[in-house]
Amino acid sequence: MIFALKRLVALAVTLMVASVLVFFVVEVVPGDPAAYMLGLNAAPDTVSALRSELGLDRTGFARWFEWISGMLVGDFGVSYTYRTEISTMVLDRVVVSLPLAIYALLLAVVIAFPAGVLAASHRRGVGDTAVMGFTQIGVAIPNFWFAMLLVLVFAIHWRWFPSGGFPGWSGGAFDALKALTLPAIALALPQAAILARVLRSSLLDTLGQDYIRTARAKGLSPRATLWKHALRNAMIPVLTIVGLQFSFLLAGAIIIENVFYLPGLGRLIFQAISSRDLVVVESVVMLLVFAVVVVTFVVDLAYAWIDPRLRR
Amino acid sequence: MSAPGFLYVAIASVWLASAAQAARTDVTIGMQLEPPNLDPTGGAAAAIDEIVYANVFEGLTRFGPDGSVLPGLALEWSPKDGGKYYVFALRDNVTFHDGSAFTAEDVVFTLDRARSEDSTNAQKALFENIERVDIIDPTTVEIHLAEPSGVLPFNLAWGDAVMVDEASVDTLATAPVGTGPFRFERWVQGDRVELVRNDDYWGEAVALEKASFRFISEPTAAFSAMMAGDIDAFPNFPAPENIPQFEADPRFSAVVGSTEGETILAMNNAKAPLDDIRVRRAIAHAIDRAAIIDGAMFGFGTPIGTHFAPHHPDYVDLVEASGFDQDAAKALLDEAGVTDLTLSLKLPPPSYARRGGEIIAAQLREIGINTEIENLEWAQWLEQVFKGKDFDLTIVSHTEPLDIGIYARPDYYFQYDDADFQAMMESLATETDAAARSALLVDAQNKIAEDQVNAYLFQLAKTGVAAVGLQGLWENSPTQANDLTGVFWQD
Amino acid sequence: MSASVQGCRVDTPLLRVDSLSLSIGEDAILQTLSFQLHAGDTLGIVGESGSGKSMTALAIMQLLPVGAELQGSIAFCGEELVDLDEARMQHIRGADIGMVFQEPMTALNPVHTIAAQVAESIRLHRGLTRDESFTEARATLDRVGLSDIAGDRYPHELSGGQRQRVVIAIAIACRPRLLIADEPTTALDVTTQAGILALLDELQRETGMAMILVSHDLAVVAKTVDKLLVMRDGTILDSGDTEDIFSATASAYTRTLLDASTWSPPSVSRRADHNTVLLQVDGLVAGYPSGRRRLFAPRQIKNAVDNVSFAVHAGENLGLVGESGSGKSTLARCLLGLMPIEAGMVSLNGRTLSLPKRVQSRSQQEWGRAVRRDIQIVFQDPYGSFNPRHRVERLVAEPLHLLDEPMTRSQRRQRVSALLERVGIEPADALGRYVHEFSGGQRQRIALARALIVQPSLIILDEAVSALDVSVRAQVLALLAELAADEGLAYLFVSHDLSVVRNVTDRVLVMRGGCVVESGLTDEVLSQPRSAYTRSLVDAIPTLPVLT
Amino acid sequence: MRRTAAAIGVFLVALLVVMALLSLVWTPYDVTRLAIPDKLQTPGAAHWLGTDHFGRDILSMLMVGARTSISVALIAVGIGLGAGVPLGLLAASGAGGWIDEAVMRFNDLVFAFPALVIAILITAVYGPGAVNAMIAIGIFNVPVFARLTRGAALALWPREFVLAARVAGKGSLRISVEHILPNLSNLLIVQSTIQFSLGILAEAGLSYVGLGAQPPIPSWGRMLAESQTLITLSPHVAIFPGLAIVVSVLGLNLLGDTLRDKLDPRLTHER
Repeated sequence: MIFALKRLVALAVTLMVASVLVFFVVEVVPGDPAAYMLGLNAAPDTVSALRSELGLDRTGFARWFEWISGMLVGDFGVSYTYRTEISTMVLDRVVVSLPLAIYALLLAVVIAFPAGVLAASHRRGVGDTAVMGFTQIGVAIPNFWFAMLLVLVFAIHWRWFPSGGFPGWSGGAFDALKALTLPAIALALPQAAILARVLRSSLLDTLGQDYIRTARAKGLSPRATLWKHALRNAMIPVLTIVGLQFSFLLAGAIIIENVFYLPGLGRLIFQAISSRDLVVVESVVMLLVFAVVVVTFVVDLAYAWIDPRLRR
Repeated sequence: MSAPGFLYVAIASVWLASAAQAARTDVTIGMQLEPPNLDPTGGAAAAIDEIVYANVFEGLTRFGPDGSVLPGLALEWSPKDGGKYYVFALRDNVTFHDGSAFTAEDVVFTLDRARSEDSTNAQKALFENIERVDIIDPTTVEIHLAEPSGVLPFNLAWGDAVMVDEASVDTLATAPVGTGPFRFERWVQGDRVELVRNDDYWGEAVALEKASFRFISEPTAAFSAMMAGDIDAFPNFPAPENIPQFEADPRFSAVVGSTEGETILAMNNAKAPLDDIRVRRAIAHAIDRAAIIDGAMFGFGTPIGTHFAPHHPDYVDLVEASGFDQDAAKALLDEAGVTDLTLSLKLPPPSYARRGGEIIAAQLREIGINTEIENLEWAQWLEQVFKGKDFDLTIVSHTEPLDIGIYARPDYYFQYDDADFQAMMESLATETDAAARSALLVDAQNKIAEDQVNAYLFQLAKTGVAAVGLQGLWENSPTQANDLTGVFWQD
Repeated sequence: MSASVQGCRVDTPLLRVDSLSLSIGEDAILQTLSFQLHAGDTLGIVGESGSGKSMTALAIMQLLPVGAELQGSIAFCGEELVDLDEARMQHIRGADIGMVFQEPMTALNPVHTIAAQVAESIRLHRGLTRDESFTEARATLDRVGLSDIAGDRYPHELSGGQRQRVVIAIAIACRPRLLIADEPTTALDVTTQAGILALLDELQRETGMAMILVSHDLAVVAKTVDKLLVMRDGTILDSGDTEDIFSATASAYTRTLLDASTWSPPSVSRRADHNTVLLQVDGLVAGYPSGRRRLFAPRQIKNAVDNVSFAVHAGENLGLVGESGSGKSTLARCLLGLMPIEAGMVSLNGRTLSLPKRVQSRSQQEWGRAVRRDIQIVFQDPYGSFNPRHRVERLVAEPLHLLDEPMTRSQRRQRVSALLERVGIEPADALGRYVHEFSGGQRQRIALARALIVQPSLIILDEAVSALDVSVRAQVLALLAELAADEGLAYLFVSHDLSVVRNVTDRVLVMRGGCVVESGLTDEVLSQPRSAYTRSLVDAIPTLPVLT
Repeated sequence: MRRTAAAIGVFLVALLVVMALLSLVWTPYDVTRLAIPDKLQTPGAAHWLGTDHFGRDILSMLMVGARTSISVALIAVGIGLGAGVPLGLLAASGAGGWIDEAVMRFNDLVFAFPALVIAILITAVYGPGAVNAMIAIGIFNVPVFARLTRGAALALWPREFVLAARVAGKGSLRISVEHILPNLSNLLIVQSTIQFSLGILAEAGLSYVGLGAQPPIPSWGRMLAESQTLITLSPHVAIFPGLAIVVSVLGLNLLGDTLRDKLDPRLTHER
C-alpha cells in the first residue's frame, strides 16, 4: 500500500517535471507555425494576423500555464494547423496506435513464449540453436526494412493484406485488424526476438535455482517443473521488458506508421513537428510520457502480484 | 439536375442493372501531403486545393484542364472602361451544400473578406487591385478596380478566390461548405478525406458517387498502395522512378503531363559572392540539366532557361544561353576572382530538391565550388530560407501559374532588386492588350535569364498514375487541383 | 495410486551402490564407489569440499548436472537406477527416496505457499484430490514441528530453520523408504542445527525409513548415524560402523579430520595485560534504517546493536559469539567505522574512534589515520575480500594508505614480502599473482598479511576461519596463535562457532538480539553458562565421542 | 555452436571495421562522384554490388557508410559511458542519499520520454546531421549506463574487499575508481557492445527518416530510404544496405554474447 502510494507520488513528480521540460524544449524549436500555414506568397501582415489569432504572441509561461491547467481537466487545446480540438484528434489516433501496440505486443508474446521455453528447456539442443539463431537475426533487422520486405511479399506480390492505411473501426474489426497485421508483424518481430532471449536466459537462471532441484526431487518431470516452478519465477525480467516494449510500441512506431501510412500517434507527432504545430507536439509527447509512467506503475504492481516477496 | 446529367445517370443506371459487374462509382485518389485544413481561402497549402478545388468549392471563374479561364459560378463577364471594372453575370440556380442560395451578396462577402485587414488569405495580392464590389441585382455584380487590369478573370479562377457563404465561414477549415459537385463527408485526420456526390448540384451531375483522398507521404508506401490496388489514382506520384513500372503493368496507365512548377536553383542575390553576376553565371554553366532530369527525375521534366512554363504560348527557350559548359564556368569564376568557395545548399523535402541537390553539389564540385548540403523540413525551409534569407543556394519548384511577378519583389527570398524589371511588371499589370502583354512577358523572361537571377533547371512534370479504366483526370496541372467532375470508370 | 517400489525382499539391500564412477567432462568426480544400505539403516557420508559426497547423493537421485557420465550400478530395492527410464525415476523420486538440501533459503519456491509445495508432492504420488492433499500437507507440516505456522505463508516469511523443516516436510510427505539429507544444517545456526538433527533422528525412528546424512562435519553426523563413509577425492577412505571409525581403526586422513575438529591450539602463555585497555566501547547503539510506517513518517531505525559496552585489553583474545542476527557483525563494522553509530562511543588506545553522527562534525571517513591503523580486520570470505582485479602486492599494500610517510616502490615491496613470508606465503611467487590463483587457506593468510602491514594492535577476525575446511582451519588458527604471541596482538574473534571460540579466546561475549547477554572468561562461560541462551548454545554444539 | 557463433561474430565485426578503415585510404570508386549514365547497374565485374540511382558504386558507399555508422554509434556509446558511468558510481557511493535519488529520478525521466520523438525534436531544433544524431542517441545511452553502473556498484559496495579498502582509509571517490570501476569493466564492455549495435540500428533509423548524416556523406539508413522506391525495380539497391545493417548488428551481438560468456563473472560458474 505504502509502496503503491510512494510510486504514485514519484509518478506525479515525474509528470510535472516532464511537462515543463516538454513545453520549453518544444518552444525553442525554430519555425513559425503561422508562416508554415500560409506558404510562399503570404504577406507579413497576414502572418501576424494569424499569429495573434493562434495566440502565439503571448509569453511562453502564460501559454504553458494555460496548457497545463487545461490538460488537467482534459482540455488539450486546439491544433494550430488542423484548427480542431487536440483531444479529439489524439483520440482518433489512439484508436489506431493503441490497438497496434497491443496487437504487436500480443504477437511478440505469442511468438516469444513458445520459442523462449523451447530454447530454455532444450538448452544447446537443436531447438535452442535454431531459436537463438532466429532471435539474433530478429534483433538485427531494422524493422522498417523488414516492413518493406513484408509489403513487397504480402501486399504487392500475394495481395493478402493491404499495403497500408487504416479503414477505421466503423467498417468492422476484421478489416481494421487486417490493415494492422503487417505493421504489427513488422513491429513484433524484433520485440519477439528480444523477449524470447530474455525469457530464455531468465528461465535458464531460474532453472539453475535450488528450488528447481527440490521440485525435481519431489518427482516432478522436467516439463512440469518448468511450467509450475520456473516460469512464474522467470517472469519478473520478462515483465520488465514487456512493459518497456509496450511503451516503445506506443510511441516508437513512427517509422512503421510512415511505411504503412497509418494515422497513428507517431505520425501525428512527426507531422506536427514538421508543420510546427507545437501544442500538438507537446500534448502528444506528454500523453506518451504519461503512458510510459502508467505502464511502469502497472508493471511494478504486477511484480508484487507475481512475487509475494515484493508485497509490502 | 440538368438534362445531359440526368441522361447520363439514366444510362448509367440501365447499365448498372444490366451488367453483372457494375462500373464503379467510387474512387480513391492518393496524395502525398495532407492539408492542414480544408479552407482554400485561409491557407496556402497546395493540398487544400488538390481536394476541394472544383470539387467542393467553385469561384466565379475557373481553370480548365489546359489552363484556360472558363466560366464558373459566373455565366459570363466583360471588362468595361478599358478594364477599369468588370461586370459578372451569375448563375441563378446555385445553392451551397447547406441549402442556402448563392447570390451576389455572397460574392461581395467573399471578396470583402479576402481583402479585409485581418484576412488570412494566403494570396491577398490577388485582390489588392479590387476597389469595391457592387451588387446590380441578385445575379449581377460589378467589380471595380483601382487600376485597369486584364488579369481579373484569371485571378478569380485561383483556389484562393472561391465563393464561400457567410453562414459557414467559421467552420470552413474542418467542414467546408461550397457550391461544388461534391459535398464534404468526413475527414479522418492523418488518413483521408471523403467526399460524396452533391445531388443538388447546379451543373451536370458527376459520375462518381464517392471520392476519397488518401494521404501517403512515403513514396514507397505510395508505390505499394498503388500496386496493391488500395488507391485508384495518384495524380502527382512522388517517385518518378516508378513510372516505367506502372507503364509496364497492364493494370495501370501512367499519365505524364506538365505542371506550372518552374524548378530553380535559387541563389541569394544579395549575398557575396552571389551578388556577382559572373559567379551566378558560372554556377548556371556548371549545371548539366540533362543529368539532373535524368538522375533526379528519371527523365521526367523539360529543361528551362528562364522562369516560365514551356507550355505557355509566350515561352522563350533560353536553355542554350546558360548551357552546360564547365570551361566557361571555371573561366567566369577566375574572372570574378573567386577561389575556395563553399556555399550552403538548403534543400526542402521533395525528391526533386533532395536528389537534384546531391547532383548539383557534385556538379559544382567539378568547377571547384564546395557545397554544404542541409536537408530541411518545410517549416525550417520557410523559416531559414524563405523568411530569414539565410542561405546561399536552394532548390525549389515554384508551382503558382504565371508567377514571374515574384522577380519584381525585392524582398522576395532570392532578393533580386532590379528597377527595369519592376517597371516591366508594373506595365504588365495595367496592360490589357494581348500582343503588348506577350511582348512584355518575353522581355521579362529574357531579362531574368540575362541577369541569371537563379539557375533555371526544369519544368516539373506531372507524373501521375491511374488504374486502367479511370478516365477524365487532368493530364496537366495548370493549377493545383484534382478536378473530379469529369472522372468516371470505363470498362 | 502408489507407484512405490513394491515389497523389496528382506535379503535385498534397500540401496546397493556398486563400483560407481562419475565423471563430468575430463574430471573424474567419483571413482568406483561401493556401499550398501538396508531398510532402516542410517548412513553418514563425511568429507571435505570436493570429496564427491554431494555428487554421490545426487547420483542416487539421478539429478546430476548435464554432461555427467555415470558408470557402475545403483540398485534401489533391486531396481537399477543408473540409466533408468526418466518417467519411472520420477515415480521413485519423492515417493520412495526423499531429499533435503543444504540451503533452506533457496530450496523453496518463493512464489508458492509452503502448504502448496508440500501438497504438490503428495498429489503427485498419492493421487489425492487438491483438498485431501492440502489436509495431508498440513499434517506433514505439523509432524515436522511447524504446527503454529499457517500453510498459506510464503517461504520468505519463515526463518531458516523453519524453511528447512518445510523442505523436510516435502521430502517425507510421501513416507519414503530412504531420506537423503545433503548438509541439511550447514547453513543454520547451532541451536537451529540441533533442532533439525533431532527432528531427522526422530522421524527416522518413527517411520523406520533409511537415511543418508551427508556432511562436512564429523561432529554433526556422529551422533545421528549408525554407519559412516569418509570420502576424499571421490573415493571412500573409511567405511564401517560409526563407533569403529572413531576407534583407532580409521585411516590417517580420517584421523586428521578428527584431530582437526577437536584441535586446540598450543596454549600460548597469555600475556594479556588487563591493566591496559586497548579498545573501549561504551553504550554503543547502531542500526539500519527500515521502511517508513506511513508515507511521510520518519524512517525507523532498527537497532542491530543496542547499548553494548565492553573493553578489549592489550594482547587479549576476546570472543564475540552469537547466532545470525545477533548484531555481532554490525558491532564489528561499527568498531571499524564502516557504519555510523547512533549513540555511545568507541575509543582505541584512549583516542576517540567513533561518535554518533549528530555529535561528530564530519563523517566517520575523517578519522585520523593514526587511530585507524591500530585496528584492522580479516573477513570471513576468503574469495570476496580481495579485489579480483589487483595483484597480491597491491592488495597487501593497500592499508599503507593509512601511513603518513610516503614509501618508495621498493620499500613497499620489501615490506609486503616480509609480511607474506611471515604468514607462510612465498613472496617471490605470490607478489605478481591474482588472488584467484590461491586456495582458501592461502587467501586468509594473505588477508592476515594485509591486516598486519600497518602494525595494528587489534585485529578483528570476522568469522575468519568459518569458511575453511577443518584441516586448513587448524593451520590458520595455529598461525594466528603464533602471530599473537610474536607481535603482541589482540584479537576480537567474531564467530558463531562456539567450538572454535572455546579453544582460542580468553574471554567471551555472548550476543543476542543486539545485546550482550553474558560475558566472562571463556572457560567459565562455556562450562557454567549463567544465561539460558548461552546454555542452549553450548548444548547445541555437536560433539564427537571421546576417542579412546 | 557457441564457438561457431563467436567465430562468426568476430569475423563480421572485423569485416565491418576493416571495411571502414580501408575506406579511409581506398574505395573502389569515389562516392562523391556521380555517374548518372551508369545508374542502377546490377552487380557485376565492374561494380561488385552494383550502382545506385546516381551511378555511385554501392560497395564504396557501404564502406564509407560503415564509417558513419561506426562513428555515430561509437560516440553515442562514448556519451553514454562518459556521463552514465560517473553518474552511476556517484549514485551508488551515496546510496539512499539525495544524489542517488536525483540520479535515479533523472533516469526515470529520460526513460519516460519516447526516444525517437525526442531525437526528431533535437534534430528539429539543431538541424539534422551526424553530430546531432550522436547526441540524440547518446542521451538515451546515459540512463542505460547509469542504471547498470549503479546497480552493479551497489552490489559491490558491501563486498568485503571494498570494506577492506574502507578500513584502509580510502574515500568513496578513490574506492569508486580503484575498486568499483575495474570490477564493472566487463559488464560495461558487454553493455557497450550491445549499445553499440543498438546505436547502429538507431543511426539507420534516424538516417532513414532523414535526420542522420547529410549528403554527400553516405549512410546506410539514408541509402535504404533513397532506394526504397527502387526496391521492385533494382532490388539490389535496397537489399545491400539492409544486409549491411543486419550483418553488422548481428556480428556485434554475437561478439557481445561471446564477451558476456567470457567476461561476465555472474555466468562463469554456470559452465
